[in-house]
Amino acid sequence: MNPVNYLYLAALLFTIGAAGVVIRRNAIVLFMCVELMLNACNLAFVTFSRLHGNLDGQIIAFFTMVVAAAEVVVGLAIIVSVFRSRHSASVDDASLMKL
Amino acid sequence: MENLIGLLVAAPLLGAALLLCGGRRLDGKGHYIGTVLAAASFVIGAVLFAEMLGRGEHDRALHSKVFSWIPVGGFRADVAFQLDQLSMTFVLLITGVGTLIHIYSIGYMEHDERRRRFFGYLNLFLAAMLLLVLADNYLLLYVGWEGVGLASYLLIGFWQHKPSAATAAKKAFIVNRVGDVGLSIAIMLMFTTFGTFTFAPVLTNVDHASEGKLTAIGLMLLLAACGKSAQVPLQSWLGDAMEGPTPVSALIHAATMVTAGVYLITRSGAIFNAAPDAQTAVVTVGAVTLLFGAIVGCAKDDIKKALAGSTMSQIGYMILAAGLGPIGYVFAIMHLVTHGFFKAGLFLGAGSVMHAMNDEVDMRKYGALRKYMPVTFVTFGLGYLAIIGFPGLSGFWSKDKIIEAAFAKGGTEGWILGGAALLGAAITAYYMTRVMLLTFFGEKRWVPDEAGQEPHPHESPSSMTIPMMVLAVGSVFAGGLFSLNDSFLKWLEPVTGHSHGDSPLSAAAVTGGTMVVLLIGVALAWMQYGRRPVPRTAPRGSLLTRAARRDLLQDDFNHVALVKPGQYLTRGLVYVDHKLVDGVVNGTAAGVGGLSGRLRKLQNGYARTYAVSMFGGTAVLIAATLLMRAV
Amino acid sequence: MSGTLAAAASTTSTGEALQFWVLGTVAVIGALCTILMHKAVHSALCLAGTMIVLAVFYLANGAYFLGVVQIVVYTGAIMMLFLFVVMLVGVTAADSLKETLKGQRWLAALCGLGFGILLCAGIGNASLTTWNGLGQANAGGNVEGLAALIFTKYVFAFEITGALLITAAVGAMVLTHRERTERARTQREQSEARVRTGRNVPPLPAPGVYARHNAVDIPGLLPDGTPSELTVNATLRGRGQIRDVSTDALAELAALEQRSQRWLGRKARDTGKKAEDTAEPEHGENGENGENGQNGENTAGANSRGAAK
Amino acid sequence: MSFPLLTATAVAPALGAVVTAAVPAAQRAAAKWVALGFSLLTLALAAVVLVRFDPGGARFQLTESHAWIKDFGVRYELGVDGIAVALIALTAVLIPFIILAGWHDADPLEGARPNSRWRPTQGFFALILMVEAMVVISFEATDVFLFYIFFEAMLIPMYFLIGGFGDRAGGRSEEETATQRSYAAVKFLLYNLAGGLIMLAAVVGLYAVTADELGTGTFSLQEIVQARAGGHLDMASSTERLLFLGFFFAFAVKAPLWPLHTWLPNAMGEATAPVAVLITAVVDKVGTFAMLRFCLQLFPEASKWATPAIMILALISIIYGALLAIGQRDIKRLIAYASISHFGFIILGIFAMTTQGQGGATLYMVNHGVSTAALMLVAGFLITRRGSRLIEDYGGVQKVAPVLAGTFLIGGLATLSLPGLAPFVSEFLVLVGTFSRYPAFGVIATVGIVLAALYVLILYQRTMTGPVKAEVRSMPDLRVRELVVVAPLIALLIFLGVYPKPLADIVNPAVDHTMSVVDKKDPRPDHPVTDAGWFTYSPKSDGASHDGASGGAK
Repeated sequence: MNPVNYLYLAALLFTIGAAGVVIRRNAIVLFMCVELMLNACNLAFVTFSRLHGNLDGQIIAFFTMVVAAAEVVVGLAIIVSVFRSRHSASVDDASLMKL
Repeated sequence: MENLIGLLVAAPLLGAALLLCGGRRLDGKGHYIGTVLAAASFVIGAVLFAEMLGRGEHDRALHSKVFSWIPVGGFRADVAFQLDQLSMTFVLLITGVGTLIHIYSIGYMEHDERRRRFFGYLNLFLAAMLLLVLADNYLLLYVGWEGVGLASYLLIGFWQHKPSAATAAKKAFIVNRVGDVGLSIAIMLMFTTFGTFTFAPVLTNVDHASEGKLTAIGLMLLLAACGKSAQVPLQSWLGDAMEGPTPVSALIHAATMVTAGVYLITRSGAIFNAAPDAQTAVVTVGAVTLLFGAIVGCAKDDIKKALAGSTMSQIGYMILAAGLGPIGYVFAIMHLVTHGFFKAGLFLGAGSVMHAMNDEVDMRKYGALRKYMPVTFVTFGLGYLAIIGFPGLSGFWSKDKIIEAAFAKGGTEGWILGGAALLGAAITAYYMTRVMLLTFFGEKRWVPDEAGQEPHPHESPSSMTIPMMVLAVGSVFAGGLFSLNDSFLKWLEPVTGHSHGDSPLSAAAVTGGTMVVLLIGVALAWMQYGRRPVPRTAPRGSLLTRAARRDLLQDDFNHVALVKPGQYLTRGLVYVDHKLVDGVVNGTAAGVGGLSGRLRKLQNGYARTYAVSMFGGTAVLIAATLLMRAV
Repeated sequence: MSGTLAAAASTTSTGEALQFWVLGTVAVIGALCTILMHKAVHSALCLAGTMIVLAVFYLANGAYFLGVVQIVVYTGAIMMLFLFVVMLVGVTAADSLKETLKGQRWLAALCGLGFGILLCAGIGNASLTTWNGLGQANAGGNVEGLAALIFTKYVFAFEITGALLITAAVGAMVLTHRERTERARTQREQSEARVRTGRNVPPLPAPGVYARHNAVDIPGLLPDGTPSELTVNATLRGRGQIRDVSTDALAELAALEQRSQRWLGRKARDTGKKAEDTAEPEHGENGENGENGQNGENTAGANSRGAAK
Repeated sequence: MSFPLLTATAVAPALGAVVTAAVPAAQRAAAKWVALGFSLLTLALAAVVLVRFDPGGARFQLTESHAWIKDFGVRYELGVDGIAVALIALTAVLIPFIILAGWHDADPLEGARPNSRWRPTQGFFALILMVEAMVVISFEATDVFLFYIFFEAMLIPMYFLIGGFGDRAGGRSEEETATQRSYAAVKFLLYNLAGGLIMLAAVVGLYAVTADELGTGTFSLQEIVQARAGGHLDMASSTERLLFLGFFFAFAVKAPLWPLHTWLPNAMGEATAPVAVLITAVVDKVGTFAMLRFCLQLFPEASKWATPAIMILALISIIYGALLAIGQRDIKRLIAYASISHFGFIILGIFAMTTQGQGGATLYMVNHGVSTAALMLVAGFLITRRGSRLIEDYGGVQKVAPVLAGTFLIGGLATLSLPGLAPFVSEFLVLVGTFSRYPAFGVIATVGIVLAALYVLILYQRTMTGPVKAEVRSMPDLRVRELVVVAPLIALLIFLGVYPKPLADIVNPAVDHTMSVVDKKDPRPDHPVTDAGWFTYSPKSDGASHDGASGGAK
């Protein structure tokens, strides 16, 4: 089997994650989907580092993880505070951006 | 000597500046300043005249270049004066009559609180008129040309509180402007033809130019002359111009300004000589106008309007003469001068009469004034005899010559023109007699004015009568003096040139004819107005009469043909500008606004919608990159 | 560690291939479940599964360190964080998959499809043929290699991520910290307040006790046999996870009778009717249960359906 | 490196703007005096420029040149030719009068509570000075990009002047006035921005072309002109035409050419009279000036190509503007349409491509500035007295305020270009210049003279003459301040009408140079009657007095 399949898998997961971001309303699930996308990217990175035979890809993936962790922490904190203030975790309820 | 020429213009100009900027502190003595400066100008003119007579008749022309005015590329306009016999004639006429009328106005305008301003305007007019006749190039002449137009505008509208006066002033200026277009186009044509528009080089090099060009120039000059000299078809303003104070009518609209057209044509004689078609046009205009004015003069009951009609007609004579070419130039100018005397006299007389009849102008409400104001009667009467061409008086000499010259044109054209001139003479006799009879003879037909006070006519103060006497003297003897062994002819010939046409009739025959028609005219008038009493209100009269009362429908024609369409055009354009030109812009703006209003709906505020658009956008980007790679 | 050798090769061993196809399927299913599950908890669990699979793939690709980190940090820490938040937030209307925005589904599907296809197309026409594996890169050990890179080439990025993490931690605290404005009410004050209001002056009643399982989610029965809502935790009430056992006894009795009837060989008809008659006055859901009984479902099924309500 | 005179001339008003704006809110009067002082300082500097400028000398004088944005070859290049000097002088002369005339325009309304932060008076005069600075520097700039920047930046202060300090004498309700005013301001801004953006595209295009042709892109006017003359830089005619159109569009909007004119009546109608003068007499001149300096010299071929169309548009402007002026009921809008007609004359003269035409057009810019200033400012005084802009609200003013009426009449006569007043000289030159190349156009344009007489005299008759209306009976005559504003302008009108030679001598060399760049010669008369070259003919006088101007036909 050609390792490129990992990339296809990554692409697939990424697409699924993106679709989830678009269709789910629960902010938490939405975040999970984002995590899914990030992981898909990580998989791609790792595969690339295998492709190129150096570890930079893995480093990038590593950084991605770190950033993802930070993002999750802050994001979840935001969700919690939003939930506190308006007792809802639905992203549609926060639709104040319309003119 | 040359420097004196500048002074000629400077003196009245200074007066105008002083009086108009001087403010109220000059109210007391303003009129004296004005009169003195006008007189000074006349004195200078006289001195120059004497000096000119001292020189041989072919080097009499003086030229003085004051400074270079507009030098741009090949376009050279100088402020330079040229004083030859022709200009000198005008200078003397203008300053002389002008001074007299200044004196007259001192009395006439005594009760007007804006007298200072009036004299300022008069001085301004003198300056402009002198500039007109002294200019050595057409552009400077143009300055004077419009300057007199401005002065006439200011003076016609002097009593601005009267809407009629303001309108008449505006009308005069606008109609003159139409003529000025002709003058300016003529100047442009000269510039493109000769590269200059200075009299000497242009007029001496006429033969280089093609006849077509010259005809065009001639016609344009004729248009200008029509505007300024109230010739058909631009004559409509003169009648209304009588709204101005009577001295103004006498000076500007009888003696001097309106004759500027004759000066222009005579001055440009060389061009017209080389352009026969233009000359034909000139004589046609002249002939038509002399009849037109005469007919109008017959119908008017307003004494000043009647005189205005006669002015029109007399200037028609001059234009006719000028159009005849070398045969007529001299006589045109000669008639111009004599006319200046007697017509100014007549107007001053009319003014004196109005002064006495507390500003009543309707002749039907005069009558039997001869014993109340003898001086006016005598002077007016002399002027009357002069204008109808009573043998021996000024008018006789000059008009008779013109009629002769008209016949001398030769051929059918000569007969037609001569006939017209003769007929004009007859009508002149008729309407002037009518004026005379209505005003001074018959029984009283006086009516109280609006204030309700009966008019009790009295002789005018001496400041008014003296000028009238002087002018009367002039109108009696000037013609004879000029004709005394053709002195005037000899005087002007070096400038205008002269040639005797071959007249089909002998001079005696013409004179006889003139006498006959003259008698007929007087007799007709006497039968109509002398024998039976004159009704206070004008009878309805024949169709022609009614038309003539309305200036032969000239104004109506203008109104229908020009004014109305113009108003509609402007209104339409205002609408178009607002709706169409502006509407396009505002429409675009509105369209953009609406579109953005619709696009705004996409901003529904749901994060997920934005996410979808981002998602799709990414897809599109990838597609684009792939396509780029593929291509 | 079967991936170790395979990581070097340009084409993988059949073992890895097998592993890929099996676990890849699992991962995709997990992902799909993540976005399709009703309950956030289930989504989180499915996601965790997918992540573990990915961890395995990392290992297979020779990223041992990342594999471990993936399991420890992601599956261990981050997903747990998610679960905590889910617990904290509890259930919301957001959980329903019913779409409210018009056309959102279709757009999403369209975009997703196009996106995926294009992505795959991109990968496809990217000529990825030569795979020089991580053989020498990992020669000194994967972790050492990473460490060398992190502390030399990417040291600044590394430091910055450190700063980022600290910022994030502080930010999280700031965001979630709630300033207590008034003093907390003591127990005495609370009891006094209860007395003042006069509603359930004594402490809240305890949940009902039932032999077979943890009784926290079973309302205690009032003397008239109706369950008391007060006895169950509000969160469970909100989630609708209250277990109603008030009818279980009758259901079992019916089942017992049926069996005895069958054993006695009588016709089940009338007794069944009788059972229904007996059940009639007692409770609304009785008849239903009776039918259940006829369908022969066991009590567990009934219980589970009760729970599902 | 001598004293940077041109920079100083531009910086002085800018500095003045800053200082004026910094005057504390309380000292309103002080701000006015400060502004006046700086405008006079600018006038002095402009006078120095005028003196230091040698008509016979180099094309561009007092030049300054510093690298500015090296990467794009943008240079800070200043230099003046005769045309620029004349227009700078005009600007410097007019601004003090504008400030004086607007002395009370920005005073707080009665009853308006004194607001400590918003300082309208300071802002008003600061903005005026800012406009002056930008106008001056755009007259001086010989670098296309530098010019463009200030050409556009001018809009900002103008926008606030129109929108913020409108005419209070609308004769309408307060809020309607406000809406009208903001409409006018936005219209002004949008029109000019649209033009400016298209020009920006053309500027960039010019840079690209020069970069291609010369290797290093440049914006310097002189470099480009020399390169074209030297044949190093030959644009494809299509490119040149596009660039030309881009430039010309912007200038045609600024100097309103039919059909891009509709912003002017709104702007002039709604702005206060001094600001209206600022618009039409100063700012719009930049447009016509730029046609002469940039359109013709950067793109001579394209200019010749576009000439017929532009001439026709100019003709339409002349007649159309005059006719609409006749149809107006609002004094200020009437003057605005008159200005449109006059700008038609200016553009006609520029593109007639004759010495008389272009010289006349340049003089026309100056004269029109002065004459419109005189007429508009007096009209402004009139309007502030009566509180209405509608013509029919007046009548018989001449009787109660003769001096006001007199000055108004003189301004009007200047507008209808009466001989003896400055505009006549320029208008006649334009007509002659046009006529000598395009007789038909010349004749049609001459009709404009009659129309001008119509609208001026109708205006005068309806407002000043006739029976005195009750509302104007108690109208005071011109005050000292107002006389100080009007009298010098009228004196200037008369002087330039009687003795325009000094101005013409400054302008002529520049015009000749432009003509040589465009490579056009005056058409020779059919039968020149000359002694030495038809263009130096002068009767009975040595040609020495004419050496100021070397004939375009040389």
